[in-house]
Amino acid sequence: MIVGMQAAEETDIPPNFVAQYKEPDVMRVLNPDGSVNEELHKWGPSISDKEVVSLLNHMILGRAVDRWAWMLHRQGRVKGTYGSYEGQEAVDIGAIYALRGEDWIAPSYRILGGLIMRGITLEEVFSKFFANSGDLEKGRNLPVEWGSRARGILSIGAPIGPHLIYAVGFAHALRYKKKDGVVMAFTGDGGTSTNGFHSALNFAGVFKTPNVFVIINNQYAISVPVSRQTAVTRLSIKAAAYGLVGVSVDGNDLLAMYKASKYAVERVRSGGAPFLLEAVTYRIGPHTTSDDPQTKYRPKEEVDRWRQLDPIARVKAYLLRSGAAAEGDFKAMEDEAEERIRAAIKAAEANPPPPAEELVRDVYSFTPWNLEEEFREIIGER
Amino acid sequence: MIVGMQAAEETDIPPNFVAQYKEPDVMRVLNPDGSVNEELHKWGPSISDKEVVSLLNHMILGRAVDRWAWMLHRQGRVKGTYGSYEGQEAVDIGAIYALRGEDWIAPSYRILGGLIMRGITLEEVFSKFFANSGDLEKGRNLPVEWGSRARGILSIGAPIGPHLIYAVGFAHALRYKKKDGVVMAFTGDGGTSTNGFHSALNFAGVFKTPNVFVIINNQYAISVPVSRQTAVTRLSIKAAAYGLVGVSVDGNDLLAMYKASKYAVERVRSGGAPFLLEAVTYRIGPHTTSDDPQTKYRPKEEVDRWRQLDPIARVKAYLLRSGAAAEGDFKAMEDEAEERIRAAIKAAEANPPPPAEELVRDVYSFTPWNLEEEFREIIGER
Amino acid sequence: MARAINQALREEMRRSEDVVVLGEDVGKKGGVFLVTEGLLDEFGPERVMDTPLSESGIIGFAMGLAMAGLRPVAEIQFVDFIYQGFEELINHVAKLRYRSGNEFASPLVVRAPYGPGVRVGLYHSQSPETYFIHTPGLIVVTPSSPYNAKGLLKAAVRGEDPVVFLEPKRVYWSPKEEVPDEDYVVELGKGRIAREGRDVTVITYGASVWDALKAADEVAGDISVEVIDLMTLWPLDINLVLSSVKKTGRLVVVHEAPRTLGLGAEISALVAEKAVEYLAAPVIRVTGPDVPTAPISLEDLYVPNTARIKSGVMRAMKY
Amino acid sequence: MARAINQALREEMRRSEDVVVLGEDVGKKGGVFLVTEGLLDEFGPERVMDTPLSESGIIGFAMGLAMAGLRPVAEIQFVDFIYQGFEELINHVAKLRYRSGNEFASPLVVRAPYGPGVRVGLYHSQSPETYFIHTPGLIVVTPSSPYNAKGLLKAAVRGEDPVVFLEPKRVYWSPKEEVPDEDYVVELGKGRIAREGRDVTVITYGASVWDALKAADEVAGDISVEVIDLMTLWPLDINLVLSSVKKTGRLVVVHEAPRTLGLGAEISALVAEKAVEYLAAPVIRVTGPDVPTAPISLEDLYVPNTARIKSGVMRAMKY
Ligand SMILES: Cc1ncc(C[n+]2csc(CCOP(=O)(O)OP(=O)(O)O)c2C)c(N)n1
Ligand SMILES: Cc1ncc(C[n+]2csc(CCOP(=O)(O)OP(=O)(O)O)c2C)c(N)n1
Ligand SMILES: [Mg+2]
Ligand SMILES: [Mg+2]
Repeated sequence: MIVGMQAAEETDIPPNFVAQYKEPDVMRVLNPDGSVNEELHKWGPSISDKEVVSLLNHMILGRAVDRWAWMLHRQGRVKGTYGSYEGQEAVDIGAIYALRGEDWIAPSYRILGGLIMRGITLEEVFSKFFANSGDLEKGRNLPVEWGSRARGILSIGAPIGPHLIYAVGFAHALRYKKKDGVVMAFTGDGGTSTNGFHSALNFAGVFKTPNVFVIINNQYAISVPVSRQTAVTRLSIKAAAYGLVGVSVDGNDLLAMYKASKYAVERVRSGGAPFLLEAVTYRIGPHTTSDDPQTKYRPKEEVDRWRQLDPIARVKAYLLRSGAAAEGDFKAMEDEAEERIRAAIKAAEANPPPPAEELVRDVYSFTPWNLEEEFREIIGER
Repeated sequence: MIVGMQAAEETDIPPNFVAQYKEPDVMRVLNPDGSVNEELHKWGPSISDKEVVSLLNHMILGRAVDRWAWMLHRQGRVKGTYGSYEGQEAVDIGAIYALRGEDWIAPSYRILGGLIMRGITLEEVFSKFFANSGDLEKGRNLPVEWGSRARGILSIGAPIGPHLIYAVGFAHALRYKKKDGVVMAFTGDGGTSTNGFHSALNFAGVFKTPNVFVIINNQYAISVPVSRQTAVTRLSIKAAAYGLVGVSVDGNDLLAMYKASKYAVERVRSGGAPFLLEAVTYRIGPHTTSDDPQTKYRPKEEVDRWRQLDPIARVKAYLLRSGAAAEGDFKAMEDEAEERIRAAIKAAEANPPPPAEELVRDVYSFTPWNLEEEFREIIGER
Repeated sequence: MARAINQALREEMRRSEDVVVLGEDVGKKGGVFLVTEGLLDEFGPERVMDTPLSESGIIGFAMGLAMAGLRPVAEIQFVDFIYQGFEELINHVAKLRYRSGNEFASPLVVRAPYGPGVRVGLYHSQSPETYFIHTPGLIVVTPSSPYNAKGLLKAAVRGEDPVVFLEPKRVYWSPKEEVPDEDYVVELGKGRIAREGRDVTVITYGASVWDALKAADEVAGDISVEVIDLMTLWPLDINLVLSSVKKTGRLVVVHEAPRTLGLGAEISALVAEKAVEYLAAPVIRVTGPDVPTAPISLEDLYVPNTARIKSGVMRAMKY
Repeated sequence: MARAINQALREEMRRSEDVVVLGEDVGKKGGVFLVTEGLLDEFGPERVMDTPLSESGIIGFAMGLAMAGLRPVAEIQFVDFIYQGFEELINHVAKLRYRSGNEFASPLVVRAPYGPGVRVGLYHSQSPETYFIHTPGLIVVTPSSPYNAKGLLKAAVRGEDPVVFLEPKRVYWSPKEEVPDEDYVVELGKGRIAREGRDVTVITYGASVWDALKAADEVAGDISVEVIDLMTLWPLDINLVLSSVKKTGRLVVVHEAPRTLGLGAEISALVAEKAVEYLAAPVIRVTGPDVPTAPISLEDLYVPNTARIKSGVMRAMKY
């Protein structure tokens, strides 16, 4: 047996004939108390304190929007189901900050803060929540599914998995057109079981597409723990099946998320094998606004334990240590977020619902006779 | 970097955070000249020369049936498409010999010799080729798709992949019912790209089902080389994504195939993690009777090179060396195979076509009114 | 209805150890609509299996269980996700008995909530029954009420053929209805007259049954509407359909699925073939439009509501 | 027809670098039916891509290419395998424009051989057009002859919407037909009158067009049959259908797909809705039976042949 290696289990088969694999450790740069691992801090892409402050701002905004979403939903003002975000802010904000303007995102439904950082306006956010005409996507889809050509965000639907494979095709087309972009695609731990995951990683490996896959391993797919999702523990090991580079990162650590993502994105851009990043984190809130008391399927102590690892608190501690920010700055950020959100809600609420004709538009690039006819019947013109 | 390890590529990331994997060597016990690797020969399950003689007999029979299938097809007597088998005999015969009576096979369409060894009669084989009533499956399916409850063979259709996942469900049900059986499921190198492969291996890992998966890596999926199928070389490494045990074996080596399979089957039976065996072999003939000159997509020299590694010649050389058989014995086996085949063809040809009613039977456990009606219209009774 | 289905599962699981339940979140969570609530506690994790997030896996795995003699009831969390298991369902579950010459069969039940009406958009509101009805080998069932939901599901679990059991999520929690505690089945392949009438027949199923009944009520002073609740969409209860149409001479078919090749098309064609001489008016279809399902923003326009059903009935009468 | 399709691909690839071809064995082998033969040599591996064995991957990857502005033509080796890519096709390719409020679209072509007639059993003979016709957002095309195959495919490649292009493998190599070398398109959404007639209309598409023409020939002494070749199955050329039916007053629909919710059902329903007063007889359907596709052993009984079409015509006439 090669030192340090493991397979699923020890066997008596001479080890050189056995597929050997070793799940990696989880990279952490920023400790919960705000101190850093000096050696890792030096490794790889660096990030200034000023940048960290600005990212913290986005994390705070993301969390505030999440809180508002829940409030508005409780008041019955949000249409559809909203998926919670609290506790995962470092993942998408760290990862998406690693992208350049020409890069693209294939989102999952739980990366709201990162998408706002990428340019989705707060008015758009709340217009989508209200499913009105202020939503780019005309209020047709769930309030957590985003797509925006101008911001480099590929549209997704609710089914988990398939966006990964079209993210690979899209990345391939960028190469084909001699463009420089990289496509970063997000999915959850549950997403790794889907057909889309398999074909995406396989095609990415074969065509060596400029893709970085980020698995947000938040320990659960609704109520199903990751131990029921797969027999492996570190999801980055799945890279082994496809010839990709797999790395596991503490998803509650903004610095590690940024550094590993930046490294991956630039390496992939310059022709390296596609990357599979696992971000190890935790969903603090319920799955969505339709989830029931989560304690049905996970112990309260577990949630509390993870709260200690809060990504925002960690960044604050870091900035306080370095002196780059003070408590007052955080308070100002929070107040500003609040203010912006209130203004955006007001603006969004003023948008009218989409016109009735939108029921039958955009099915094709034209409106076929049957839809014209059905529309007339529906609005009672016949 | 841990010694001997590799990922897709070297990176500058501290290696303990990178998923490490190493593709295995290919296990070979029996060399092309009939000599054995002494150390490996001693390893694991043993097999007597007498057993080897009997397996050779099956290999010879399988190859002869294959030759006849081609001849009959050229004469227009085989209905549908037939897939060639030559050169792969050691894979399925070695693997299936490792099974017990209570075990099950989820076949691929290229393991004919093994299925005959398992009990499919020659008359059934040719009846299926002729799509007549002598075929258990009533001549409905392609002549290479088998299923037989009595012989422990799960029915397959032509689409590649999905049989793997129902093989996992079936295996799970055996455990649930406290039965002892193991389910051995075959697929090709092409099959590893399918959705069925992914969900099967994932479910098998999670539910720890009694499954042995055998990938018959014969280098091509029709014309697509394995290098276009996946970015990895040794397909057994895909075990890493699912927590299975992966082993690669020389598929033209009957002894290695048997030993590794037997080891896997018994280990899985006694509660070990599911096994993924890669059998490295080569399809000597065209993909199927509808394939065109294969030299369109692969060099003739490549075929010739693999012919040198012929699995039957290798077993013969082994037996000659050990003195367990002589050239005359081989001749007798070949003659007997010929004779049995001729007799079977004759018997099979005497079977009538299935009655017309079979067009609409077995869609459900009963025949619904619409099928009764449609059948009457078709045979002109209305 | 959710509770009635829960009761059916519980009773069938008590009745036979071969009945097992599997799907995403069916265990501790009891399903996102709580249909499997409490089953894990009573029957344990061997019989109530949370699975990985893979519809392909769920249906394929269930098929293997069924081939080995178990009676799996697989839940697809929303029917909108079932396409990921279409290969398994359409090419294998449905075709197994035929292709294997009856050597094997896969009697399993795939349950899934379906349909619009709770404002959750394109991927939680679909009505894909056509895909299943057009697939020989599948039985397609959709209950309309707690009572028939329980009886139909029990019949489905005990049958010899694969059943796609579509649960209209719009009526999961109301209307409520008394459901007997005892064991009973509602025979597959048979519809029911939900309301007797003389002038015009409305054929429908699932949640729309309630809308049709309401429409019938509202026009009752002028028109006597017969409402048929198909319950089993395929094989269709052709005798019931024809006898009602022969009586009334007018037919309106109502469904939430898109119009083009929705079940209404088949019923219209069959009635024309078999009873054209009884028809006083062409068959009218009141259905969802041919769009990729109800958008959140305009869902109310999507669902064929009472007003549209009434207007369909008027058109049939006025012809 | 295979050669005409090859020519269409070649011309479109010459016309624009955005057009790329992908699928299993489309490269060196030129496809199992040789439809992509020679394209690799002319356009290179960047534009003619052999893929891994994954329909899910092929369609999903092609969708990504299309979203980025390319015009991919994806081959599914046999349409029978397309269910493995149904999630991508039905839930994403078809719904992308709608769900994204027109931010994105996926104008791609999925080509696939379909239909029975070459005795290759349950998984190489299917006619699944209903699944696509019932899916809003998809255009469904099936050529009947080399000439229209070329023109339709070129129109499909240039269009703004996803097209499922079903190629009737039974007529890949014959009948032959002169195909002009120059550039021309056959407009999508329009059918053609394949043979003019007065007494009865036969509507069909794909390989069955030839059987219908033969049937029309054989009864020509007694009955004047109009044969309509739809070419685009959806959106249906409703005007052509109605004008022919209004002329003849009798309609037979022929297709190889199973009867239940085959396109015949929709046409029957539409004609009843829009032209019932012109009908002298109910619409007759001559179709494949509701079985999981033509079994090898009894394929001849499956395919709606000339005799059955004639008998359908007779029934329409005698009514
Ligand atoms: C194909 C598919 N199946 C089922 C669902 C229902 N569903 C929505 S979210 C979810 C769990 C997803 O878990 P994971 O991928 O870990 O992401 P997370 O919600 O934890 O962020 C499920 C099962 C879905 N959206 N798509
Ligand atoms: C899902 C699916 N897609 C495509 C095909 C057509 N097809 C038949 S065999 C084959 C190649 C299979 O390659 P592999 O799995 O390596 O098995 P081999 O033929 O080499 O034994 C293909 C593409 C199929 N049968 N099923
Ligand atoms: Mg998760
Ligand atoms: Mg192969």
